[in-house]
Amino acid sequence: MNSSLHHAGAAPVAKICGQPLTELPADLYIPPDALEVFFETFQGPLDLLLYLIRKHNLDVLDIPMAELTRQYMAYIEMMRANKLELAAEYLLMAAVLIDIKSRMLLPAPVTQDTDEGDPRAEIVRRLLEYEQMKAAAQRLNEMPQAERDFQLTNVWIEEAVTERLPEVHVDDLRQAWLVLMARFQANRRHQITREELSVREHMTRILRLLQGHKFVEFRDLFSRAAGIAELVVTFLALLELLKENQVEVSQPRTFGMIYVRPISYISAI
Amino acid sequence: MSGLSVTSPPFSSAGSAIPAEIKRILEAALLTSQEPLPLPELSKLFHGELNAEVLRRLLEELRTDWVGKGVELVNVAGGWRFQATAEVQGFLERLNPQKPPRYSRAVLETLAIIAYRQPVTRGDIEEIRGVGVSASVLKALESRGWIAAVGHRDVPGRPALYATTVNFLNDLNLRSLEELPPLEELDSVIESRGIMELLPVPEPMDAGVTNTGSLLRVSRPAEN
Amino acid sequence: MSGLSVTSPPFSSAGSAIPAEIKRILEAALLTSQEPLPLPELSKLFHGELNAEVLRRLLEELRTDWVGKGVELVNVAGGWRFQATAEVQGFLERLNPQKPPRYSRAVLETLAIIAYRQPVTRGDIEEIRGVGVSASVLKALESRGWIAAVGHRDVPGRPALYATTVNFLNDLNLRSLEELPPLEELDSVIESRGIMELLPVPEPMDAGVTNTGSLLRVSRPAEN
Repeated sequence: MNSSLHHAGAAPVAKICGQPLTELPADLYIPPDALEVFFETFQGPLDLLLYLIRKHNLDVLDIPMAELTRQYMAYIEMMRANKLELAAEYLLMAAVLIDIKSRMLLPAPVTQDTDEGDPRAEIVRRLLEYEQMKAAAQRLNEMPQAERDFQLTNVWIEEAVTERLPEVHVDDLRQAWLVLMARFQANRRHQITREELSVREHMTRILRLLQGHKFVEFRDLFSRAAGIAELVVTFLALLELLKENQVEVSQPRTFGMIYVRPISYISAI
Repeated sequence: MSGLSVTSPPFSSAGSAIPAEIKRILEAALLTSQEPLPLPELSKLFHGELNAEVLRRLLEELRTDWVGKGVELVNVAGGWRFQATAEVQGFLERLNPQKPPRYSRAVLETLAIIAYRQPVTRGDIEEIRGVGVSASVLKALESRGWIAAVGHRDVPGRPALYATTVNFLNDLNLRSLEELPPLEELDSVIESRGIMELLPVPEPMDAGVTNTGSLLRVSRPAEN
Repeated sequence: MSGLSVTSPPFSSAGSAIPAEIKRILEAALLTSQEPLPLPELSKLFHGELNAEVLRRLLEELRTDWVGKGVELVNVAGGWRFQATAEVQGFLERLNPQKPPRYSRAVLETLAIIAYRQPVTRGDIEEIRGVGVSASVLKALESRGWIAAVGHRDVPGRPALYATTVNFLNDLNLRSLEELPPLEELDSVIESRGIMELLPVPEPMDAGVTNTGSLLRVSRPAEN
């Protein structure tokens, strides 16, 4: 510890910046305009401290606090002298430095192990961690980045060359039907009769079977694999078609073949 | 000339540039560009040291190189660009399934009527819907292969009778029409709540919103 | 189902799919995609009928096919993608001479802290940097899609916890955070760097001169 500490040691925090500035940093002859620019290059007090440590070739693991504090305060004072606005962090750091410095002036605690009691430990840790992140930031920035350092492929793709067809789910049909029923009933006060769907289905099947034929043999309308229920439904469908005048059924001879003819075919002739 | 030295051998002098190298650069530029690149733009890649003639020939070669791939080099109004071929298009669309369009309510209702009441004539459909059915509605369903005329009703005018097709069943994942939601259930849904509730508001003719809304209503258990 | 019928022969059944066809489709998908495509996504191209094993093998083949071209197939955190090689970068930059904006040191340091210490709050970042972190810094990284709030720390004020995204890894050509350059050991941090390199004087330091320098180094092929 040298003599320059002598008056600073007892300086209350409030007086930090009133601390006499013994010398301007010799290397820092910068016109005031440039000073601000220069100062802005620092990301904060930690950054400034790292700069000072390096510039004065100080050992970060054994920081001469008096020297560092003096350097730091010189910059702060310069900023103030030039009426440049100073972020609060800088003032706070000044307080921290002076606090450390003053604690180092106190006689070492008699009983404690020396290392852990070093008042600089925390600031050193922070400086190192920040330096580590600075280095990491720089290396991240050096890594190739998409768009900046390499381009991604971007081949044109024609939108919707193939027309996309609407999809319909049975629920859509159910819903549509529901709405229809509701509307129908509201409008007509007329009951839509419930009907076995399967009869309708078989009516369609029979009509389709008949399509393009002059006639179809009655028994060909019934699938051989069909169960009784289906046979009945098919028969009902046939009766329904007869009733609706869709088909004509004939049996030229008693107990002979029965023919089913589509009316549409007949009348189309 | 100095600019060319950014990368190594091929362009140390323009004369000695190897066509394969040029093509490689053209290819990379065209594959990465957001826009079609016209010749003057492409020539910037080589600081204008290649004339249009040479460039065009190399582009043609490149086009040939890519024949048979899923991506092709084409010359459109704005210049040259790579684009996916029509052939792979169908596959690529599987990656970004845009929301499929929806049928209008007219189409859905018509389809429902045909599905549940088949075979029906257009007149039947109109009667149930209470409004006219435009030819385009039936056309849409026919060209989709979901309905077909299966005969004619023997009344004046001999109107076509429509029914659903096997295709319809396949596309809706049904094995038979009997797998459609049964009507009884629907009736009970209607009875269990006010009819008015089910009636959609005036109708924004596209299927979407009202359906979704009322679909939700349907799926709510009928407690009262 | 109907989807398969979009295009014709090769995939009528999965078994009969020809590897060359699959590769052609993979290639087209990867060349047209804006984002890296992970295996599950790629398998959608074939309706999931190809297992990951097969896909991976074909992708490796495809990667080999492209070796020596101006565009390469790479595998990053988000999946597979094509990108221009560093070698052609110098040429491609001639088409777009404006340099993309560079990030300030504040942004880069914030990014580094989030990348290496995630998840962190804004307070954590400020503590390490020793200065306040403006909202615009976080905004810049968020809008680039490199960081995202992933939760809240359970302390008064419930500050957001930030972490890097898959997008960040993709854009840096990484497959996982483990591929980030390792942090320098704390005690070697300062000694390992020359003093001169670290002197910021007296240029407007915003993005950092050293950084610009290193960018050039990256894109220029190592000739010596």
